[in-house]
Amino acid sequence: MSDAISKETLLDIHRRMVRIRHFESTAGKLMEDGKIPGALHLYVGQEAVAAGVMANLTDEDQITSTHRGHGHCIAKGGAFNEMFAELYGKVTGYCKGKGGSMHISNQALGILGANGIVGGGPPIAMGAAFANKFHKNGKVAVPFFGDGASNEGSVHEAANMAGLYKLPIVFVCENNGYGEYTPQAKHQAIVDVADRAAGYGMPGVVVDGMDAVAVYEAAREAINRARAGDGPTLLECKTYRYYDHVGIRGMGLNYRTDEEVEEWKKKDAIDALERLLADQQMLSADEAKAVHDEVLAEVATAIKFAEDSPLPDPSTLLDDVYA
Amino acid sequence: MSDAISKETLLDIHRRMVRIRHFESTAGKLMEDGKIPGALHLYVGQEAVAAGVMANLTDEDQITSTHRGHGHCIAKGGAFNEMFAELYGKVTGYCKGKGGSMHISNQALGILGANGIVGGGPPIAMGAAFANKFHKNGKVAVPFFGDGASNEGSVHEAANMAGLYKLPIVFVCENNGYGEYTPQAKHQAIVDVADRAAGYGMPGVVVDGMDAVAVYEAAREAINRARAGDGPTLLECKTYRYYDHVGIRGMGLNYRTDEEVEEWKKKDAIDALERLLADQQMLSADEAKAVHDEVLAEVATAIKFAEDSPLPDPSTLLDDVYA
Amino acid sequence: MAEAATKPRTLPYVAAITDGVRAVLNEQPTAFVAGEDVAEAGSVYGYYNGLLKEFGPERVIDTPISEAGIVGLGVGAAAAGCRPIIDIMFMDFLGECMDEVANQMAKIRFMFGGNTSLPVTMLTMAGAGASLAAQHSQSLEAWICHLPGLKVVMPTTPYDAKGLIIAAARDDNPVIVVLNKMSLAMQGEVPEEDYEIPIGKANIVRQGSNLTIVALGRMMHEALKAADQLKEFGIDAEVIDPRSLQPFDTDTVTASVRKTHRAIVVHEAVRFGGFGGEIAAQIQEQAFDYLDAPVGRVGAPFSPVPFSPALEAHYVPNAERIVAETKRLLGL
Amino acid sequence: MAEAATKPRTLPYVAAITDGVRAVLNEQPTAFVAGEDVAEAGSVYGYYNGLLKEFGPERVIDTPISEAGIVGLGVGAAAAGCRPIIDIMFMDFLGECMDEVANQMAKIRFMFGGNTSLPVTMLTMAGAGASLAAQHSQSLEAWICHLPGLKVVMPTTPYDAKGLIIAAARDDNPVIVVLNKMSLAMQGEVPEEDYEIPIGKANIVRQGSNLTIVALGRMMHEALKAADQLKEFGIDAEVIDPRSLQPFDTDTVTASVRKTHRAIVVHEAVRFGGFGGEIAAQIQEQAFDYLDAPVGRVGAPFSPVPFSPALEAHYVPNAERIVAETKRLLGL
Ligand SMILES: Cc1ncc(C[n+]2csc(CCOP(=O)(O)OP(=O)(O)O)c2C)c(N)n1
Ligand SMILES: Cc1ncc(C[n+]2csc(CCOP(=O)(O)OP(=O)(O)O)c2C)c(N)n1
Ligand SMILES: [Mg+2]
Ligand SMILES: [Mg+2]
Repeated sequence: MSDAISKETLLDIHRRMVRIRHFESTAGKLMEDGKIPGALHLYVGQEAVAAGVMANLTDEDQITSTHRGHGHCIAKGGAFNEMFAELYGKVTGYCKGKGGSMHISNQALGILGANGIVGGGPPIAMGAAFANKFHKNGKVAVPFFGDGASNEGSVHEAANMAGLYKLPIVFVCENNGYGEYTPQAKHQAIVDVADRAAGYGMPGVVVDGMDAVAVYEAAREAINRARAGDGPTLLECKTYRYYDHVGIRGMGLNYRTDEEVEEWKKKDAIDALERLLADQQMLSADEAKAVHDEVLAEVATAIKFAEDSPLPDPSTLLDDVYA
Repeated sequence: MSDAISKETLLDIHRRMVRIRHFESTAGKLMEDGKIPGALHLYVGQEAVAAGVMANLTDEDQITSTHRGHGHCIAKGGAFNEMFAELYGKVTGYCKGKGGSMHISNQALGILGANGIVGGGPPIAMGAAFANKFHKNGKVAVPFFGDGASNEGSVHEAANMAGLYKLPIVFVCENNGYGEYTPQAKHQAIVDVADRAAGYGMPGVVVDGMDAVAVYEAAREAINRARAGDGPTLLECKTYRYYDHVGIRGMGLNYRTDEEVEEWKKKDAIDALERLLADQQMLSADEAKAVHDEVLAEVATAIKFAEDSPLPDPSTLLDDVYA
Repeated sequence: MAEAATKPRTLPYVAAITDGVRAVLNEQPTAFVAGEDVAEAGSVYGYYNGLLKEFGPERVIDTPISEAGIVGLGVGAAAAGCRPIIDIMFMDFLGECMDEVANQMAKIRFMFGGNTSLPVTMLTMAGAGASLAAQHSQSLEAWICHLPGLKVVMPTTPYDAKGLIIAAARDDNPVIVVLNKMSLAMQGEVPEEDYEIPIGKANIVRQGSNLTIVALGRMMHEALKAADQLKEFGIDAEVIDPRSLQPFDTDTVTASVRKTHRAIVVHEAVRFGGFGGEIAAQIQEQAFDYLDAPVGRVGAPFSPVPFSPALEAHYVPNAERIVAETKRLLGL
Repeated sequence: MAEAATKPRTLPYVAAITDGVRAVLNEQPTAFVAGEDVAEAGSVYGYYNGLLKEFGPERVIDTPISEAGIVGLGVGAAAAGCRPIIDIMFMDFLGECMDEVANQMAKIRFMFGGNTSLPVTMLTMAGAGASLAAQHSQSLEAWICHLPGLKVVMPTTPYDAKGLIIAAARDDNPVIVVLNKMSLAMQGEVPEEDYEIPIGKANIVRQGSNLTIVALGRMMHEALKAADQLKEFGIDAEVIDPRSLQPFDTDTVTASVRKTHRAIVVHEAVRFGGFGGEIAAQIQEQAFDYLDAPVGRVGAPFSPVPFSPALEAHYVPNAERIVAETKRLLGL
């Protein structure tokens, strides 16, 4: 925690987190109630990462997201109406219903795609960073990826090229301890994904991903470094997802204990930030509640918007295949 | 250099190196004279790596090789007749002429393929090591790959899985400073590929690849470790190829200086080993010459064998597509 | 070799897969299963459920998310004396491992002059219809049928799933078994004992006299429905399930068309450039003089698989589309 | 847009490629070339020779050996406002980057509801005949023509190479330009100024009256030779070079077959499952009533590309094979 961070920034980070939390828990219920089709990978628990990183980015900076992409989209400024509409497969959604949860994104917000392919984003973000350097436009690209994704060859290739070309990019690994139902210890022989940074000639930084302020500060440093032309960083955020891999209850497998989940919830990033904000007299309990209420109202409005929106017409199927 | 290495072993390593040197320089001339079709990637300069590593392996241990695969094949016990015949595309070749230089290999010698795909071998060697562990047969698998190949995603995935499963495998990176015409500094931001080992939970070792004894010793340690069930090692051998990427003179590009080539030749591994053997009274100049002469005679015989051998009959094309 | 029929039980397709894999693990001491979340989770679709417990962690192995690594594991282990079953969770992820599949697994035996054999079986899940969008719904069999050295099978029923998996695992060549996610709940008879569906032999699932429908994978069931609907137009359709795409049973298909004089080929994959082109081209070549109408093809439109159910329902071929295309072709 | 014809010069195919890329780099300030050994070495086949010097290291970029990374570089840079030309040295290496090609590059625009366009051009080298064996000789266009969202072109002459590269780079969609290594030395007229060969338009390279030969890539030249040989059998062949496989100019091909009543499709790729199946299927569908014989197909046999020249000569299709197949089909 640093007093160099303004109240405004802290409240901004807080709001991003609260927006993610309520969007996601509602979306999860709607999926499990059969109202939203397909599979949703929810971000609840990991909010501090998206919020802490994104608070350092402008709309012009690019990110690539993952299958667990709602949180990134929200933190990057995504509007609930278009997001819920997309999850519902409606024509008013960000992708006109063609993409759905796993592809939710909005180019205007600098989101170069959520990606159903694990490891799909980093090479694309690397390419965007290459373009930024080419254009000398000062923009930074941030690929988010999981601990599981770190074992994909595509991530390796992207990281090596980023290190080689000293690109303005920050690789954010959200290590939530699992790839689907497989714990980290069963998918790699290391504890810190950040240990791989040295192999690409970039710094590797580990940060507590349940601490929004810590994430914000570490990301700020890495992003400033990238923007200044000093090259990439691999920023690993240790975090946890509260829900199952897909949906809330998901498949109900016994791959982790309830105790483990509860332990992590004690470190809840929103609670922690609210305690901090209260301590610093920046946000009273009432004010915090008002934020939650506002967001919940926004969720309700957006669901109505989505439900009232029309489905895409089959005749439009081929419209967006080619420019 | 260690006095723990027997004379027999040292002479064995020496002979392997000499066999590679003469095979390759002759093959290169035959290619440039248009007698051998296709493209040959020659191993001259790097002999200490193949010889030093392979002197620790049995016929039962497996290797995977690369596009620059003749040296590995010879050091693993490959016979000149079948090898030259393969390069000539003759039916008497190891692969009946179907594979050629880039695929030269012999299952009976534990060679699971030379590979025209850069980075193609390590996942296969990892699979073989997995089978060895499955069978508890004490065999070790050794994938050879270049500095350039280390940037392929496939190598990353194979290394991660080997570290995870603690497989009996030794990744041997032959860092000859170039991937084709691109110097290492222009393909990765690191100097030692071995720095990547930490990211896979395995030791990374750098050794002078122009010193056959050093390679032998480092490989012995890594192979013993693997055989004992203590998991993989990444062994990086700093070496150099004297000829061009393809053939001897190759494309005649100016990607490296004549001085650089000459500097490396001063460290020639065969010369160095012969000096050592002479110093230790293990091999006199006359005896060394006899080895070279024997090998040269073997080369001449093999070329005649290859030239006299029949071409494969077109009717046999489909024979080996399916078992 | 014989297709067994005693001790019938009814099982869903998902359990028939398990049963086939179990039979292989029992029969072949060097067989193992490796893939993402195949062990503890029993796969995301549950088709390996219970096998970890039955066979232990040395034979049912969770891997990292590394598709090229997984195929390499299978190829290398097969070259070194095992008979691996590897799992690529969604067929779409062939993209991550096409080198291992196309340049290594398919070609190794040939490149090395026949001195290696590679008894690898790959299971992978194809198909649209579950609102999983563009990267988790594809049918990419056209990529792999074009690769000499591979065999490719597509089980359409629980019975075939078990029998083709056993046949694939007994084969000394790499065989890719393309499963369909929308068929997982389908019930069917599955004998308890082991049996093989011979690879390379098509199945005439419905006899008919004046139209041959060759339908791949799940489309076989849609073809049967279409055949029922077509009766009212005087069409008595024969429905053929090739079961095996590589090798492809040209003879059975050709014989049928020589009898019926009309043919239509159906698959879930994108129509343009799909495997249906190969089949249609073969039919017109082998049975040209017998054809009373052009060979029709039904497949997905030329777009990625859309997410929205409203679009996806329109995207995936079905009985209605088969009927409509038949009517168009035959001028009914 | 017009195909220019002034200021003719004779250039080899290899230099026509350079000329096309040079034109793009001159015309498009955000275009760059990236790939393995494209800069200092000018590519292993020399077709970027001189461009590093002309355009500098910011626009002609050597990459690591990382095919997925290279395609990702192109896709991401295109999404972020550049017009990249990326090079995949051999078409066989599509295996290393099929996810980036198939699941990202081809689908991004669609998945994101049309809010992105991806002006990426990929150049890659196909073709057998150089004793480069199974992993450096393939023609894999069937994989990429089956992918909605991509365009695919195959220049067969120096003139087309320049014009199609310019058209590809001006297109706002991803376009894959499939080059042929055995054509590099072929001479042909190449105007100095810039011109486009329209993507999606086939080229009737030889008029004929009673057989249509549709020949892909280098096979177009073999088809011309075959056409000469066929004259003595009373066959006056029309030869069509589709130039663009996706979109495919069905109309030109169909119109030709309606005139000639016979067709044969030729490609270097393995015949089984090749793109020829799509073309043959389309022809029989569109021109069924006009056909006097089945549509024939010539392609490589069902094996990986062999190394030995003795086998490879037998493997790669040529004029003799086209003639033989035509005679067989037409009963001559
Ligand atoms: C290439 C690829 N392989 C496998 C999958 C299936 N899959 C979806 S999410 C997932 C786990 C990803 O783990 P991680 O990267 O840690 O992200 P997390 O889900 O924990 O956020 C897997 C294996 C996929 N979508 N893409
Ligand atoms: C997947 C793949 N990409 C590119 C190539 C082309 N190529 C052949 S050798 C080579 C350089 C390999 O460099 P390195 O791994 O250092 O091995 P070296 O040639 O130095 O022995 C390249 C790029 C290839 N054969 N396979
Ligand atoms: Mg995770
Ligand atoms: Mg090298």
